[in-house]
Amino acid sequence: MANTNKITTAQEAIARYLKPGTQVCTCGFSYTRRPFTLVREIIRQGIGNLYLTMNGGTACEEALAAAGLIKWVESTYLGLEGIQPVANSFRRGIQDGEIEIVEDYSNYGYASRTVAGKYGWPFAPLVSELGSDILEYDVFSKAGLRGRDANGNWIDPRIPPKKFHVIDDPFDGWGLRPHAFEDGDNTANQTNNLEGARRSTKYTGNPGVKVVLVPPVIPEVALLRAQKVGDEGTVRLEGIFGPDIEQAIAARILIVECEQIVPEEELRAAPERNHIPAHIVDAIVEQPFGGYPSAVPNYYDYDWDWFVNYGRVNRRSKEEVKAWWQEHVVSTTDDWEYLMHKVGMNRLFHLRATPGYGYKADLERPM
Amino acid sequence: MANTNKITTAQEAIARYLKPGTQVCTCGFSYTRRPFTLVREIIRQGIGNLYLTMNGGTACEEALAAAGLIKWVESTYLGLEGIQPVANSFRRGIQDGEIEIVEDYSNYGYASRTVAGKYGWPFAPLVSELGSDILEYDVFSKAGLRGRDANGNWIDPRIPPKKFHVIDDPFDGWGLRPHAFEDGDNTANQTNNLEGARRSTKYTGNPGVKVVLVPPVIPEVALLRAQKVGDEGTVRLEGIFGPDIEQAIAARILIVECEQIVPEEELRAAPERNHIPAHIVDAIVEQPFGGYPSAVPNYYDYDWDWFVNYGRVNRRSKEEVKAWWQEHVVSTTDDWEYLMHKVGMNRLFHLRATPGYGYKADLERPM
Amino acid sequence: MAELMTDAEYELFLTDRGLKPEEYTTMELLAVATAREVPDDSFAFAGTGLPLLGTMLAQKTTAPHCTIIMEAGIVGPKIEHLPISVSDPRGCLRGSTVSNMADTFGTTALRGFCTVGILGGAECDQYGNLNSTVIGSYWPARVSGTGHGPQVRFAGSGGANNIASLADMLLVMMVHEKRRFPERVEYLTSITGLRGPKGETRFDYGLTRGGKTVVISDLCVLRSDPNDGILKLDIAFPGIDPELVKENTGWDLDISHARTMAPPTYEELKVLRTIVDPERIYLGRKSKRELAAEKAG
Amino acid sequence: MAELMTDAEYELFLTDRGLKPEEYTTMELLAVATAREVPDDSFAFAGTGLPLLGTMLAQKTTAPHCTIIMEAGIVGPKIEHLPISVSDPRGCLRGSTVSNMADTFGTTALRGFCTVGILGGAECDQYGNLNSTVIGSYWPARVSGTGHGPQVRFAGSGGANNIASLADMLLVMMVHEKRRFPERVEYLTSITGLRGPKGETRFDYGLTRGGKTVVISDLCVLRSDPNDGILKLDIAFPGIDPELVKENTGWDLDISHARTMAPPTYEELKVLRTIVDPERIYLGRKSKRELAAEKAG
Repeated sequence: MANTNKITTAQEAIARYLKPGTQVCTCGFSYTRRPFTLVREIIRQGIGNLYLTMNGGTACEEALAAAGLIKWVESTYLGLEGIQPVANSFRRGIQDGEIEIVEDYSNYGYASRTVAGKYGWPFAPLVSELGSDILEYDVFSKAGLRGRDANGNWIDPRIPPKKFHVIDDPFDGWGLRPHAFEDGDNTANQTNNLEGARRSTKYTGNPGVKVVLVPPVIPEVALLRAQKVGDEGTVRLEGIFGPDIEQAIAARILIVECEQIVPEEELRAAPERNHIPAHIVDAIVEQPFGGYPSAVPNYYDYDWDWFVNYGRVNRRSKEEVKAWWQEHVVSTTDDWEYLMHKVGMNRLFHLRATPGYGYKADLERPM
Repeated sequence: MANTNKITTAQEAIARYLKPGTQVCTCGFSYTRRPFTLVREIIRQGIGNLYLTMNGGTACEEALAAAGLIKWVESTYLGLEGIQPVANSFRRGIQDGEIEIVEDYSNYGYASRTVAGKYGWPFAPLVSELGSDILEYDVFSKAGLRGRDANGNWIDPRIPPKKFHVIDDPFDGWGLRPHAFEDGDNTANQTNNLEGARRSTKYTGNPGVKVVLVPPVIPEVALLRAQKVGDEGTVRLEGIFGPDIEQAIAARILIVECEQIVPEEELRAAPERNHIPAHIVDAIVEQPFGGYPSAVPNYYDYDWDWFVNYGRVNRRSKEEVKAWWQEHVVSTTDDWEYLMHKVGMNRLFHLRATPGYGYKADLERPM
Repeated sequence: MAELMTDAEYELFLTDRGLKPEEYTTMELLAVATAREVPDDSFAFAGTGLPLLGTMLAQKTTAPHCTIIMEAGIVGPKIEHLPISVSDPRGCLRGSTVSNMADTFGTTALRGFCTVGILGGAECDQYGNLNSTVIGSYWPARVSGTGHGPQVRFAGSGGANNIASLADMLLVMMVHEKRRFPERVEYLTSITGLRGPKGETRFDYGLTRGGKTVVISDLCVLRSDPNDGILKLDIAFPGIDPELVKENTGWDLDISHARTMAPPTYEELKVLRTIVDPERIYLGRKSKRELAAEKAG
Repeated sequence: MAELMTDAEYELFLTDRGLKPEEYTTMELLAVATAREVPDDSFAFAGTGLPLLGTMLAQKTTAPHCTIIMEAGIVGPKIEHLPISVSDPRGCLRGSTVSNMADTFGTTALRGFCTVGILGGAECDQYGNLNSTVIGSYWPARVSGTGHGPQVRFAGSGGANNIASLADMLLVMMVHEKRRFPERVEYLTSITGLRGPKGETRFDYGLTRGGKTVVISDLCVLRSDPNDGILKLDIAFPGIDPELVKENTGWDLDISHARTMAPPTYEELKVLRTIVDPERIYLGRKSKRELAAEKAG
């Protein structure tokens, strides 16, 4: 979109771009740089039946599950990782059927799909998932949601016609490492059974090196948190990128929340350090501390205590967990109110990153 | 390789890793960040019969051609671009047959090959080159250099068994933009004839969306110039990347020349700004100003006068051009001598970049 | 780029350089003709030289929302000094992002942002297809059977093939000579228009977008006919007789609907001269036709 | 990481925390057993928790040239504070590069740098194949025909499938219970060893590397037999009777070649406690077996 008038509020951005059932990609990864301002706004507005897609779902997605807003999910991991690992609302939603569909990928499979999405490719090649049940179960297909209808239109244009497609490498494994240099390859690979793999007849019925082609991820809307965004939309990320550069660029609509909107000139002084060009961004929301309780490298750490506490909250009944989110988020009018009154300035400032570390080096982490 | 003892000289690095006939990838792009210290050292050592591979050959490659050191070349462009565009030594070498083989790709085709090389993929998908003669002429194949010999070994393990392989997209163009979102795609594409392309029967004989699979680029040795390299090998580039991150990582051996070797800690303070991990690098050569006469962003500009002058030199006879390189490079013992005595400190310092620009803002550029 | 100078300053600028406000060189004319074809809001893939001159002029006149893309990986730069290479650090200045070629053609063009591409070529055929690779047998010495390579080797595709493949609309800059406008190019580096014995289009070969071609030569503007894909004379440059164009074209050029170009305006020339190429790196050059005329004369 | 403290300082450290130099918890034992399996010069793909504890311990003892890879895109960090997530900024500290997951599995692993992977799982079968996805029918409600989803939904593959696919050698961390060691996993999230009715190996399914599996449970170390691919008891932990291991395993476990583990050394425990996890984030936890025993008792 043209590089003007993208600056808005979370309320307006969510109301404008999300409808019940929208396919939403929540960016960031695990405990880092999650778009919590936008996710909390979805919960406030109660936009439901969402089709979530992301490379690893953690606290953002657990929150949406607890609020009962997810219908379909396409992911690789649904949990809370290190501190209290079980995403109970998610697990319960899947088990009791409130979440209708879970389509499973591996992290690499999904990451390959985002690479294809970024580059505009029809697919990306994957040398993984072979032999596993990830390639055996295809939920969208069983649900009749893949492919074309009687009129030749996509049944659901958001869903690729196939989960994957295996071919025999037309280059016969020539490109794989270790590679057949005349005097060997100096990679760290200590094993090589390419010859064995060349004889494989699975999937294609013919002997050959198997390559799994995976379709791109093309989300309707992606929600991204960044440290700084230029006033025309140029995005620069600090710390690990997660899947964000790829999936944000692949999306049709990209909403970016950030610690600070800065003049484009600041970021454009070193364009090689920017990650998403301005024209890809549709809406910019400034909300300092809005990534809380996740970590935003160089700004603030994750709130260990929040996660420990939430690991207790989410063992309660469905209604109690939902009530907790109502009380903590839905009762607030916006994220400033949430951050100031439900979290508190003291706690937020306490989490600020230690210079030279990117996180709070002396954060206490009791269980 | 282990992160120790990589620091060496251009003499030692070239002598150790290049033999007559080695496949060499010259990194950098056009007028920017070319590995001239290493290329001049190849010319000094006179290592010939080289198999050059790169995404666009300009002054480095013209120099090697003028010195008569190139036998095969795999590239996308062979010229000198803006100032005096014809790479005469290259052109003459191809025309008179001294350069035996030129295998042509497009920039995007080659770039896709480097992406595959970086990711370790067996191939990358390309939606380009279709309909052109780039897909019609395959020189390595006509020369009998592709595929396997009677014993089942690669005839030349550096050459992929096929130049390309076209398949019908198993996802039927689902991933291409503009994409069939329910209410349209907001890309800048104003044309869309995906339906026409779906009916194409070229290459595969079947109607379908054509995708050109291209094999990776896996050079035996890559030569890269960087601004700064950590003492264990971590590489950070400034300014445009060119094809370097991909092809440098894809190579078996990577030699990096740089303006300055710095303590790893300096670069590791912001690892997301680094581009090549230490373990990929085999040799590090420090040579300030060694990218001359190309531009090294934030350090110095290209030497316009060198290119204007060379545009006159290379119109002379083959022997005269070769003699010019002898006099300017081969007569020097190393690049310090070349830079100090053939170029001169005044000229080098005159080219230093203007802060805030990355190049010399007031460089005079008379024809 | 610098602020536009006052008319009084411009007068001095012209006097210093021996230029006149109402006279223009061939290079200036070509830059103006190119600029007029660049749509506003476009993502313009511009090579260095005339393509970039034209695009920068358009951005400063009729296409202020045009985003410049340079194929080495540059998106949306705010250029102050004319780049002479697609990787010139001048082209990166205050870009939104700069990265690499896989991004230019993938993340930008294939992902959906490639409205116009601007290319040159050694040969251009009646369908706008381009040869920038070779004349006189393609095969290099190892396989040519002659012991030598082609008669003339040009630079090769570079990104030309890809820009031609992916752009909605293509502008082609050419020197207008009969040998450069053959019915068929000798080597098809970049497919743009129709082609082939059965009238196959680019879509028949699997390309999914584009097909509109405009050729800007040093004599005229040719435009592809949407019906048969053949380039027809649309606009003759001031003082150029359509018959001259026809004589210098290798196919039977339709000149029946030719218009005459409105000369470059005062404003266009002023922007071009004072902001786009004040060093006259390209504007000061003579066209190949002029050089040939000098040599002959 | 911090410098190693003196023995006198270590004594104080232990006293402060109520620890003894010669006693160790199950978590400490497991971290030591894991560390002993990490080769030097390896590129180790370590998840958070015990895998990372073990890898960091190895790096500080027997595998000083081990490069830690964390799947969110981290290469070669110099960690000072134990990360609790694969994207924890603590894991990025002084990395050589940090980028993204496509790079972890592509640019690092597939490109040729993945010697050892360290994973956990809900189920591990006799071939070392892992289930970390689901128990009790896979299908979710929309297609299950029952109106509800699976009996127990776990987190899913994450990067486990990919690490198992690409690593030369795989270390698997398990709680040793019969239900967790079935003959066949219910859902095959990560293929590691042999499989299938015709004895197909991972290579028969197209994987090109790997195949060596070591399972570290809270009772012992199992190792895959290169001949039949089946996990056999290699090392029982101090005080663990091989028969107990067999009883807690869902297949007919070969315990005939069992050795006994040498207990953690003073030095291993010192490094683990004072440098790797001084906060005792993981070392202070009880193992699932211990928690279950507490609950039962």
